Amino acid sequence: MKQHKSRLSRIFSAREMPIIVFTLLVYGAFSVMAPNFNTFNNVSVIAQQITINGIVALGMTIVIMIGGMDLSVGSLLSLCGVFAGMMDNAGLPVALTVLLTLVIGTALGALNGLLIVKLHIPDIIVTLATMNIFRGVAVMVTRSQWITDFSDAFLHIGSSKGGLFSIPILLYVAVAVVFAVCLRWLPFGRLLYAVGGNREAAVLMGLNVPSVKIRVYAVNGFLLGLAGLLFASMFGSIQAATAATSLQFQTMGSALIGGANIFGGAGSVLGTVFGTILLGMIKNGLVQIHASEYWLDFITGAVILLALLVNLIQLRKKGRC
Amino acid sequence: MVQQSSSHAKMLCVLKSRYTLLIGIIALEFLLFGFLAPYFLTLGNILNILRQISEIGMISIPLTFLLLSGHMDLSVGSIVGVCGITCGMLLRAGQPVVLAILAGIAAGAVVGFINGVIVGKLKIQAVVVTIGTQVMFRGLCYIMTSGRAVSGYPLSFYVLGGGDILGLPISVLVLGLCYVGAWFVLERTYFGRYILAIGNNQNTTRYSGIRVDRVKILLFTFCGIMTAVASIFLISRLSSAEATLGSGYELDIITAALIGGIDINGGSGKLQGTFLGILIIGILRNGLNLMGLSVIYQSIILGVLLLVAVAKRKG
Amino acid sequence: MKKAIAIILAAGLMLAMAACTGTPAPSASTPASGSGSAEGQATRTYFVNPKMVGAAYWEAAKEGALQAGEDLGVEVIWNGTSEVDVAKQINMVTDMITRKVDGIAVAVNDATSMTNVFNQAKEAGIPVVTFDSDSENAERSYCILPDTDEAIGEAFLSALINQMPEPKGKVAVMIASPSAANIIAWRDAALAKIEADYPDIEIVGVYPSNDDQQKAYENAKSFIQANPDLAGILCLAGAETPAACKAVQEAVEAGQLEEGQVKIGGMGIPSLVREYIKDGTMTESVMWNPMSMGYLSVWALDQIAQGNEITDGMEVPGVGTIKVEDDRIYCGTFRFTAEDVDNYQF
Amino acid sequence: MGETILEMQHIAKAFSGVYALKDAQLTLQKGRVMALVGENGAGKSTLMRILTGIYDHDGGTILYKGQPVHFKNAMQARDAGIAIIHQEFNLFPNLTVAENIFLGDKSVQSHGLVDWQAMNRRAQELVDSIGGTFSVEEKVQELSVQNQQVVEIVKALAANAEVLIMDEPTSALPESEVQHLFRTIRGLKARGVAIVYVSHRLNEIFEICDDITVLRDGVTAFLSEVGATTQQEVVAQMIGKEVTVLYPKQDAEIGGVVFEARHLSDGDTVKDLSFCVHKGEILGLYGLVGSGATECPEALFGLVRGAHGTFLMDGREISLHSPAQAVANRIAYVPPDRHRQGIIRQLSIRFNLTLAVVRRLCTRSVIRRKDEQATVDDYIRKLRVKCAGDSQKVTFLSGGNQQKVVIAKWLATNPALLILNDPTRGVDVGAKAEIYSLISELACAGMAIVITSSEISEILGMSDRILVLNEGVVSREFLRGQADQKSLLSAALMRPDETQGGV
Repeated sequence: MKQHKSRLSRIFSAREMPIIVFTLLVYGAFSVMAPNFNTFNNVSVIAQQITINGIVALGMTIVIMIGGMDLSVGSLLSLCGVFAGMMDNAGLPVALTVLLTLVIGTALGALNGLLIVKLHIPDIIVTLATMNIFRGVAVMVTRSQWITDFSDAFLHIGSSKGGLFSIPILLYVAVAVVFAVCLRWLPFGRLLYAVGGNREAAVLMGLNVPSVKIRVYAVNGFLLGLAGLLFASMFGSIQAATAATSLQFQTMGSALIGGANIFGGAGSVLGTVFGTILLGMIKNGLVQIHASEYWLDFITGAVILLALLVNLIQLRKKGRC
Repeated sequence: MVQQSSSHAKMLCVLKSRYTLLIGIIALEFLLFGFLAPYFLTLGNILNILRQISEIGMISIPLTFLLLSGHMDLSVGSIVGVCGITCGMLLRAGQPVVLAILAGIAAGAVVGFINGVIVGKLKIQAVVVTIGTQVMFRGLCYIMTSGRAVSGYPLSFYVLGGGDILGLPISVLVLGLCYVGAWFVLERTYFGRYILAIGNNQNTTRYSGIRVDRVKILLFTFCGIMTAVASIFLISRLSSAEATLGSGYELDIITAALIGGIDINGGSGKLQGTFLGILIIGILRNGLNLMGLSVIYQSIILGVLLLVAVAKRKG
Repeated sequence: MKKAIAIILAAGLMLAMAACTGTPAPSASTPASGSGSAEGQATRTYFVNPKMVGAAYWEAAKEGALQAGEDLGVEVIWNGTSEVDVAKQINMVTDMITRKVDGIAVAVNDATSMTNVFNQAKEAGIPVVTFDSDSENAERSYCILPDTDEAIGEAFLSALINQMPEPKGKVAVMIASPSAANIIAWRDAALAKIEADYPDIEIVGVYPSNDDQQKAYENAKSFIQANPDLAGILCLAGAETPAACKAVQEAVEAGQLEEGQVKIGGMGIPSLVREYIKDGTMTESVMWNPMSMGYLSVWALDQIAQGNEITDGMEVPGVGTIKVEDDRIYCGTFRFTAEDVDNYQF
Repeated sequence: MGETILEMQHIAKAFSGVYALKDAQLTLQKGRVMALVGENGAGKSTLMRILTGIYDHDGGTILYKGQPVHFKNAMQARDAGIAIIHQEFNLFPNLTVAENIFLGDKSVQSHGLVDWQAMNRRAQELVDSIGGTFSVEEKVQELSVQNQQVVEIVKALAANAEVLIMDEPTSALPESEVQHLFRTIRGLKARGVAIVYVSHRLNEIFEICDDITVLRDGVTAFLSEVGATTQQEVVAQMIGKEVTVLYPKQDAEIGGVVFEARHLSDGDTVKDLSFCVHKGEILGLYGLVGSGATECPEALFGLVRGAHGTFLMDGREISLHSPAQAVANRIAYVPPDRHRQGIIRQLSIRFNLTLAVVRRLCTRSVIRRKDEQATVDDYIRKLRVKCAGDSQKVTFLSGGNQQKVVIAKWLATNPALLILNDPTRGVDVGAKAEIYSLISELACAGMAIVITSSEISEILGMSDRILVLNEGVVSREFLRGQADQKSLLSAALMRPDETQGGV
């Protein structure tokens, strides 16, 4: 009996609770204000819109969880998307294109991790540098051209449906579920919490923290490869210089709104998913209620701050008496 | 004998110092561009470089303070926009130049204060807060301008961005004064002590009877004010203010500070390091522009440079 | 280990710089004396500065400019900022004034910001032309534009109206940056025209993408959701049209829109809209040739340098007949459909 | 019993040419507790780090279960059955108790996934078996310090540790919990675990340990059974000379009331506390955990949000809502956690020493460097801070000298009331004595002093008057000489209403 009660109360005091409630409230508000907002079609549109940010935000969550930060996500996504597009243009079979893109993403992600670990430079500095480098390389290899004219098979990845939902949505859900399971039940997943929670203790325990870090950045790179593929395939074209330029702040926003701690040790798939949904929903909802184009950024920023405050209130309640 | 060895040690120290490395990089840039870029080594061009870095240089001062205290402000680019637009709109409306400038600075103080209160009083990490306010303040820029550039200022206003005193651009002189002043604050006043103390150990600082939250609010407000000053020089130089004014400045400045050896976790680093960092980036951009090299290479070189500068320091 | 990596990085830096200097990629290969134009006798050097580099539109303009350089036997330096940034653009132009090039062509990001810089250029005796978008009350010799802002805005609108069965219903307007002066001018012209001539058209909103491809697509998806009875989308920037087409296609596939219900008209960069214009998502689009503009900028600078007058109706090799009004040179817009879209290589 | 499980012989270790250990010996036997004592810098922690594989040793041999061993990292040592509980706990605050115990343990995984049910069940069994009363599904950050220590011990048990090293295990524990810990240690002894007990606290050592090893300057200086030696002898062996007076308390002239607190409450532990401190008086606050003895100084110094009460300084009413206000009202506070609250270790002695007073050394915000230098020189000399110069970083000082810097920082503000919260934690014996005599001198000079300590003898030895707290109120008051350990402890254990007739 006591067990049951505590489990129930644990659900209500979960770190994700405020953001979930907040998201639902915003959803309700938009439903009232815009007649076409609360429809199955619109929900699937929102879902489609958030897939790329959502996938990247999950990678960002584990990076933040181990106390890191990745400013290079947008550049790496652009680079992977460009590579994918160019390989497709070169006539490679789609399966090979996908495979190679994922490999490239993973390798470049690991490179981030390697530079951080081997040169002992803080994450934010390394990724600030690679942000510039990856973007420059992407623009350079494309000679500033749009990459377009993809094969049908390649375009199918982003547009065809499996059941009710499109492939990108299903991929996003799959990645989220895999992440949730890994973080909860995989020993490696628990290590991430440990490394982020108390790095010194992790070192003293004999954990190979550098290798954990490299692997996390590699996984992050893998997801960026996937997101890059989806980007090129969904939009049918990709331009190296402008693709996903503000992605790092958007995805960090999602993760932080979802309860991740910038110093590491906390964060959850559920929270991040809801953080992403909230941001995606606001974008969609503001268009639906015909908000002035000049108010979009302001309202988005205000909502991010508000969501952070909501999280804070809950933390305070827990922290002090 | 003893003296000799100590002078030896001193020399070793100088050689190992990161500032030697930074000055070395600058010397290398001069050498390289002196040969490769036409007109690089002319007085006009050197002044040109200084003028170009002056606004970013002004913002780099409070940002260095913030970094030293273990904080960060990712919203400075947006604050440049808000202040520049405020000032520009008043100028366009025919208000006196002095009033417009003061209003711009006041706007900077207010938005900086908002950042400071959220960070200091509500105790949310500065990075997180300023990611949010970055988007919000930029939104404010769009609301204020409705997307149209704000221009048409009185002629006297252009003196700020374009005028000279004794052959030196006014903005460069102001930048120099600001740096000297800021160095003095950091090295010689109690406020400088507080900044370092907070950056190294916030808890102990609080336990020493120092109002940490007040210092933070002051720092962010100061950041807003200096950013506003920079934005005024900027709109005077650009003769207009538009909604995207200053976007991306934050990462440029942080890159410069990191190249200059400021510890991203706070507590250690010197103001002169940031200045050298700003100079390195400014010279690089100018030199590559003069050579007519595509900016694509600029970002790659900048990235590699950042890694080299920071890696060398640790190694 | 650390040192080794640092050294490798440093070497990489040097290599990168050396590589860049070895192949001055963006500048055209020039006859005779190499890169240095400092000595009096060398060829003339012109600096052409787009709003930004990296976009297909500007790449096409670059090709035109470099072609002109080759045809006229002058050196052309093409360089721009990697994102739209007024301050950096000004820095770049100022740097080139320092370098004392023989002429400067600028696609101005902010209509007013160039005033001081152009004055500086004048003092230094360097002629300036603008292209693509003009600078207000500034010391420039000529401005090369596709057409007047009014004419362009109305041409875009007519591409949409032509496709619509009758000029009525809901129309959404998509723009790139809400702070780009020429786009705003086109928008105003198009909206004014609608108000005057097409009272049955209802504008549901103006959606800026801030030059973000992803955001353009998301916006289109969202306003289609909000307006199931949408009749048309007016796209006033190059990247908006394919985003709108993509969103409409998907909505049709999902059964939310009738096939052919939503017409898409406006600016279309042929290479980006080729597939949509061929599969019938849209039937016509309006564009001008950025190559011509690039070409004309260099050509105009060279005419000024040689002291030649530029007059209305002049024939420019590779571009055709040009229209000149006061100090504005118009290269003209064109309309294209599925038949002739393959003729355009940009 | 008595079977030798581990022998360290002639261990030597040098850091960049400087010997930390020259010839250290340590012999552990199953089911016995070995005390390892020595002044700071004597090499205790280096020896323990070698034993647990964190450092490599330059010379000597380690025999474990009769076999020579050479651990390359902490993981190897732990797998072999040697566990250590650091002074600063190595727990993951964001994980549950069960996870902390079994992190990375393959025995609670099935098919490569964590089996939460099995893990929680086994963890709860282990916690229950040594008398823990908390749920293993709680996050460690929500546990009290003593329960966190229990988690550390359970961690060692779960790893089947046969050798358990406890580094200053009581430094974070209040006196009552110490007995609890000792019960746990006795339980471990009965299981045949060999324990190394590293501590400065001789009372505890003489209570719980069987044998004692004294390290001095990297050499094992003294080996004995505890029963065969005395505290005096051990202290003498540690510092190499006889110490006669450990608590050099002089009688100071006690004057009028300097500070008075009425109805102090922090909204939590401290309920309703009223007391006053006189000029030249050292007032000891003593109480078990949760009694408010350590919380009371924090509330006085404005560190606790929601604390309230009436405070009078020299008869004038003052408010104390923040440390800044407290400092402005001439109150100084030496906190218990030196590293996190007392010093800024990356910065110089000068910086630290003038941090609280620097604003007063300014003319129009600019520091008067001559005055600053004079202040720094003055206090370094007065407090006999051993350092290479005032620009030396504090991190390079010994614990005792670091603490002197903290005290100097406060003396520089010329306080009327000095609050010392556990001022000698982690300070070696020699420096302790110096700090005690300093406190005594300050009282003689007329300063009002409040002292709390987790060491009962410190309170007894230093105080002119002792207030014993229980459940947030004063349960009894003793004058100097009236109390001994037993009466103090029993007063601390007794409920306030039972002692109403007291004093």
